[in-house]
Amino acid sequence: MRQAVRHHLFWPVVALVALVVANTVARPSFLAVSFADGHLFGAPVDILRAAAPLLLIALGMTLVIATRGIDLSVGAVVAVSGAVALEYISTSANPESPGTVFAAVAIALVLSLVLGLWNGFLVTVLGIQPIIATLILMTAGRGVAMLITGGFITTVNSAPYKGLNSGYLLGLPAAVWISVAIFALVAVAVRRTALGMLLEATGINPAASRLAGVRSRTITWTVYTACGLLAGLAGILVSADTMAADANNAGIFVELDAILAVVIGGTALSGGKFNLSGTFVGVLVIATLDRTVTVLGISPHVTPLFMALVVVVVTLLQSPRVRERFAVAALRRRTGTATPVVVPDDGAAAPVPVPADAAPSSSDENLPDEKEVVR
Amino acid sequence: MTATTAGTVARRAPSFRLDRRYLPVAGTFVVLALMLVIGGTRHENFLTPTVFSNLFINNAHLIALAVGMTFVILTGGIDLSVGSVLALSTVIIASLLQAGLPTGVVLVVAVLAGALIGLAHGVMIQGFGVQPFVATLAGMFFARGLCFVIAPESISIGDASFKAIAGWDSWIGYFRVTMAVVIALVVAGIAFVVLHYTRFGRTVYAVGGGEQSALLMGLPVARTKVLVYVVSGTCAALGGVLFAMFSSSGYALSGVAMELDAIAAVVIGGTLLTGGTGFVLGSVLGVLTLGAIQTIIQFEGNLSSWWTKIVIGVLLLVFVVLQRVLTLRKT
Amino acid sequence: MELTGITVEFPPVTALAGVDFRLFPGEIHALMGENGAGKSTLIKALTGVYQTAAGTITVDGAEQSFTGPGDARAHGISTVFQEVNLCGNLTVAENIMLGAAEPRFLGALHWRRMRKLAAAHLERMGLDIDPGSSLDSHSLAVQQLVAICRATVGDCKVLILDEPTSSLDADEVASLFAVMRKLRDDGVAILFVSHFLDQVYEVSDRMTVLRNGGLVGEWFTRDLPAGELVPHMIGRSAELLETVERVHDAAAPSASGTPRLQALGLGRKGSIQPYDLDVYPGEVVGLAGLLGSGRSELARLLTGADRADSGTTSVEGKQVRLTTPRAGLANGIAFTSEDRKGEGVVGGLTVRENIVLALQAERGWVRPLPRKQVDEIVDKYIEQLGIRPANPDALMRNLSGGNQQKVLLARWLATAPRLLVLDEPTRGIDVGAKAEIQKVVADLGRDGMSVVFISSELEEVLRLSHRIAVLRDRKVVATLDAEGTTSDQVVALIAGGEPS
Amino acid sequence: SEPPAAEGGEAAGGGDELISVGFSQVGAESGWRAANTKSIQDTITEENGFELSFSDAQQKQENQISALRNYIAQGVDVLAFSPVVETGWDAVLEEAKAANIPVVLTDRAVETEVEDAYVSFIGSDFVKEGEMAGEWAAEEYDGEGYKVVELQGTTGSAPAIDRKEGFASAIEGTDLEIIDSQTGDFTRDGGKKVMEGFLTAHDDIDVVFAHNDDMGLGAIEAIEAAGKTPGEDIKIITIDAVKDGMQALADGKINYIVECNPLLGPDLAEVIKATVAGEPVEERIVVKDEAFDQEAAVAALPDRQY
Ligand SMILES: Nc1ncnc2c1ncn2[C@@H]1O[C@H](COP(=O)(O)OP(=O)(O)OP(=O)(O)O)[C@@H](O)[C@H]1O
Ligand SMILES: Nc1ncnc2c1ncn2[C@@H]1O[C@H](COP(=O)(O)OP(=O)(O)OP(=O)(O)O)[C@@H](O)[C@H]1O
Ligand SMILES: [Mg+2]
Ligand SMILES: [Mg+2]
Repeated sequence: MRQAVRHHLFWPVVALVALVVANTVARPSFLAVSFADGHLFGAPVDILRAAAPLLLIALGMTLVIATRGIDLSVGAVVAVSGAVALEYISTSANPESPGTVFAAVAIALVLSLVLGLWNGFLVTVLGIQPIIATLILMTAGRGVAMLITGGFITTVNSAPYKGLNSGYLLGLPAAVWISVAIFALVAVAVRRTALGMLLEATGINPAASRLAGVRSRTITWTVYTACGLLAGLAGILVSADTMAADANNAGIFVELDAILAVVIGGTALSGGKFNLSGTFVGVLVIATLDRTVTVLGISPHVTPLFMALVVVVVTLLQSPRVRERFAVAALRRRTGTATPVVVPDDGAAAPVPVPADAAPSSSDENLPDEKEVVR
Repeated sequence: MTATTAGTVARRAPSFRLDRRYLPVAGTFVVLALMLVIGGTRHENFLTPTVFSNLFINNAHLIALAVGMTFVILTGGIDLSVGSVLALSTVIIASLLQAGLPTGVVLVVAVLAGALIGLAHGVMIQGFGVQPFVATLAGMFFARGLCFVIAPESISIGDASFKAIAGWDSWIGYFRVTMAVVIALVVAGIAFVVLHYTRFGRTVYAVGGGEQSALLMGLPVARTKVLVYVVSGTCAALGGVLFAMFSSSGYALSGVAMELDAIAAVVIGGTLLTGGTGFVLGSVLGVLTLGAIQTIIQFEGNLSSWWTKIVIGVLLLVFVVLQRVLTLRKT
Repeated sequence: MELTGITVEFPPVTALAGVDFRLFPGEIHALMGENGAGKSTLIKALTGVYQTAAGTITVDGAEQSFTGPGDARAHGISTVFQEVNLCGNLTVAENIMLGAAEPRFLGALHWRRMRKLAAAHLERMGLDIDPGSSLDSHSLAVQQLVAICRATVGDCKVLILDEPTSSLDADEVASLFAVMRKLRDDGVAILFVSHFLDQVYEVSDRMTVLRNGGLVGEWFTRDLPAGELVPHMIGRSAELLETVERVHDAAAPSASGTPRLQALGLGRKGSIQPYDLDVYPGEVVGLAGLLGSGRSELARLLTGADRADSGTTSVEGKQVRLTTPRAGLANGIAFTSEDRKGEGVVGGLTVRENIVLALQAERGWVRPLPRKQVDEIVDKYIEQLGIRPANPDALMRNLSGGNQQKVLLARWLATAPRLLVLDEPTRGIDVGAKAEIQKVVADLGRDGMSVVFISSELEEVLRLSHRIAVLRDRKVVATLDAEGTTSDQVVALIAGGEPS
Repeated sequence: SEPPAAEGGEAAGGGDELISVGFSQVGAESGWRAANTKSIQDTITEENGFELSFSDAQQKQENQISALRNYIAQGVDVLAFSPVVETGWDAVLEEAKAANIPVVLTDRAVETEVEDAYVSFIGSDFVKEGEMAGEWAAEEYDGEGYKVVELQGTTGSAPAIDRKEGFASAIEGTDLEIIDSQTGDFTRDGGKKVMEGFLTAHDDIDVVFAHNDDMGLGAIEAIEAAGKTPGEDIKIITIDAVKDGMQALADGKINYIVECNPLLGPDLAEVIKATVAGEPVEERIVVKDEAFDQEAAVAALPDRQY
């Protein structure tokens, strides 16, 4: 039990379970998943699909945060990527052809990659603080997206493109497959290679890492690029969801959600050690929370209050202090109140003379008598 | 004059150089001045006292926000709630005035509410080790939610004494100052004194320089960290007062994303987000910079909505890069 | 002051187990023990940084439990902790005065008086630096002196110094001791930690020895010769120490043929004047000089940690451009910085990861070291260097200072460099480990690795090096053969005499 | 108080041929707004005798006030703006009045104590729009016991408040019942997510009332994903009548749309010209909002511009 409480996933999972329970109480069929014409239907599937883009973004964000950075521009990249892809499809001769869709996706991804490169350039080469460096793209990027769509919402009809999000494979929507597969891929790439460790080293102590020969700059740059690319992919999923590129609203405030997911997952914003499985759970918590608001029928006026409450409770439970208290309580229960005193076993040849006398009672004595110290 | 004197002067020269710590602020100042001059060459009515006064009048509330944010960022924290707290403050003021409470009481209540939210942040961050980003994000949701609960619709302020205070203005030469500007500048002045001439202020810097070190130096780290959030909350609420004066109304949706402006202003003003270095007057310059960018865009007058965003981004970029180049050169 | 039965736990580690300790007014009391024995922990427990699991602290007969260093200080207990714990972004004056007795005028800080007071305090320590300058702009040694200066300000009944001398050279140590003696004569109780036995014997009146978190005993310094002290500390006999004496009595490698590394006119404006330096295979070159004489700068240019703006470097006769540490590593040059905390330790990673970091960085991220190989390397160095706790999964930041240094050394040894540049590698290391490290350095030389060795301890430099480069005022003033050179000769050079 | 000296030459508007207009737009938050901006930028042109200074306030009142102040400083002939909020314009309107610059409002009204603060307000009546939607619903569905869910616009925004109010008042007394109401932030994505939630929470939804087309289009996606048929299993009523919405209406996925006309440019041009010429103008110009059912949509679709 104590082990479980100490595990970094414990509280995020508890939060997730609590939300699911609350939903199930309000709506007993919440967890029910039905199967019809090869599709799974039900709230859990909806939640997973809605979580897919956030999962990708939070994944990139985790890596960026590990280097002590932050990327505020992900929402703008989502908008740009969706805008480019849909604009390309809508102006192409044949929106329904897979070739067109492939080209659209490729263009969008390349563009997001470039945007990620740009962020990385500002942060690593020019040495601009990440929050400001990415704030630039956060502002300008949405302008670019609007420039592409002319300020209107671009809509298209293209079955293959729609399939990227809502196509079904083995009963689950494509978006879920794509995001989970990429998540797993990146997680493996980071954890099964040395990248994760070098990333953490860079985030914890850049100066020391540099001296140890770590290519901190390249790594940081790569991470921003990856974050841009992942956000771009998320943008494709988002635009394929509604088949509309809304330059103004696509991915708005998603950076906050992503950061929140990362933090709920137990990764510190101060960089260093990161925790991809935690991010995964964090994303599910946020997606479920979004759904909970509607299922519980919370009035829009108090929705923000509710969100605040949940965030406070989850983060308080996760806070080191509270965890410690839980752990100590568990320890007490196991061992009784007295903390064991370990007597060191010193196998030294020399006897161990511990002063036997009490300390001199008066403190104005300058030095203790020789007697008091047993040789 | 002999060669010796020349030699002495030459060797002395480096000591006239600006202290490294002031470089970012100086950089901001130079680039801001440049920007204004360039704006002035492009538009006739740009470099006028009116425009300059408006820069302050329109951004007084942001100055208050940025001042509070400076304290937080100097300790290495961040406060995302300021925009929402500003809105909450305007809503409290407008609704209480509507209910007929005296102006003095209302203002005190509004500012206290901000301070309390700040205190809650401080306790969460210091007492429970919650990360500032998250604690204040929760505070942001909370304050915004409270706004909607109190009054989802905008309420205009009709109270005579409040309007009298808000409407007070005076001319210093050709420059107009309003009450809000006076308050904002006084707040900035007080912040300057507090940061540089009190133990609390120096502890703020010390905590930013290294929390562990400050703790081992025996400085009251915990108290300071809680207090900076109280300061920020209070300043945000004061910003709300100024915004209520500026707009004579309270509205739940005001100040959306204003925290980003405040953070940007602080960072542009030369404060490092990692804490420990920066000046509150730099933050004021940062606010003026953002205001100047807005003004330039408004004077351009033919930018479509998207070009506006792009140009803001580009100007921000130019600014940050220039500042960076200026500071790199001299170090 | 008296401590009884102090126990400190960092589950699962018990850092201190029921330690008793007494400190009397007007004495200088040395706290001795190996790296990781629990000295710093005892100090932190006593000043309220760590919570004690058991035990009592009595000050002037009254039981106390401090909430933190600030509280302790208010009760007259000032402390200088092991790692320099000051705020680099503040001025020297602030670092000295803040929180203690900062002068005020109408409630506001009185900056001018603060500077003046700070300058007076600095002068007492024999320091001539501008109190208005920011602490960052000074070398580590100066920072350490400032930290000590801070501790002596104000009403202080107990002064605790955790390895204050680790980065000081002989002169500064002497003036520090003078200050300490004066304070003792004024009735201040001083607790002093150092791994330099001769310093301990020079200045302390009494000593307490810790081992493995437990108390070994308490003695009058004059009653316990070094030969007996060391076994108490390390639980082994002192034979080890002797093996290091003149380790390279084997013939010095011939200084002919192609130098492994040759620097010609290497320099950087504002940091060090152009210098020439050759290092031959198997050779240990020591750098001697005063604080701020530019030893660290020389080393940094040599390895690519800093970029030189003049001169050339050749490795094995081939000219190379060392612009980054990575380039240095690629040419088989490794560098450990003197700034352990800032440029060495990656605190949030484990010991294992810290050890393999450089090796892994060299291989690139795509090819992770096989787990088995990692474990082999890690086990080997934990064993060889005696890293405590011997747990590869321990977090680096929780290791004691000396053990962190050993881990860093392991990091570089693991890359099997051809030239190892060590800037103050023995700082803060206990006698046993120091001997171990010196032995490693000597062995490395014998195995053909070249070493550039910087230490503030002249004896050490003389003992280990084949050749010695002497620096003064950021200039290499002489290069000597160690054979037949006496420390007096070197001191004369350092101080500004002509080479004999 | 007063400035120490009168400011140089008063902007002598009459000298030029062109009428200089300073227009401050709310932002670019939706396709509707884009159409609105385009309409204004396409009519207030030099060919038509205007010189337009346009700025986008990015949904921030402070930006808008600052823009208006700068236009006053520039000495434009006429000020026009779509206010972000209803309140808080007294000071700047006062300043405009002091500078003798007439003000025209578009799209949204203001609440002010300044007398004769503006010459005219051109725009739709949001309450009326809500009412029209409600009336149609009442007429079609009264007596069926239908359950309605509402997709609100951004919490606290004027159109969201007014449309909600209008709709609620119109269905009062019928057996239509609003069983749930949540904000979808005027976006497709928001509409879809909230509708998914509604579908999880309620089995018996008959009608969706969305405060704009985009949320309605999002709801369609959600309904389809849940295996139901929008327009039949669940009826949809929206407001705005942008092209995509009209298309969906024509396709039978939406049942009824109340128009909210963004093409305010021509009206604005007229009002400005009249004001400058000193002719009287109407204080409130309500743009004609139509409403469409499926047939009307099919007819109107071919020449829908936005
Ligand atoms: N915060 C901590 N968490 C876990 N373990 C710790 C922590 N601080 C110290 N320790 C452990 O306690 C033991 C004692 O460390 P301490 O720093 O007191 O040693 P020391 O005697 O000062 O050694 P050195 O001479 O190297 O400075 C070490 O084994 C160390 O790993
Ligand atoms: N008198 C001085 N005033 C200001 N800074 C000094 C002074 N002397 C040295 N320094 C600082 O110390 C550094 C040079 O010392 P460096 O570290 O190279 O010396 P070192 O010989 O390695 O001594 P150590 O490592 O023992 O401190 C420079 O970075 C310089 O900023
Ligand atoms: Mg220690
Ligand atoms: Mg050095």
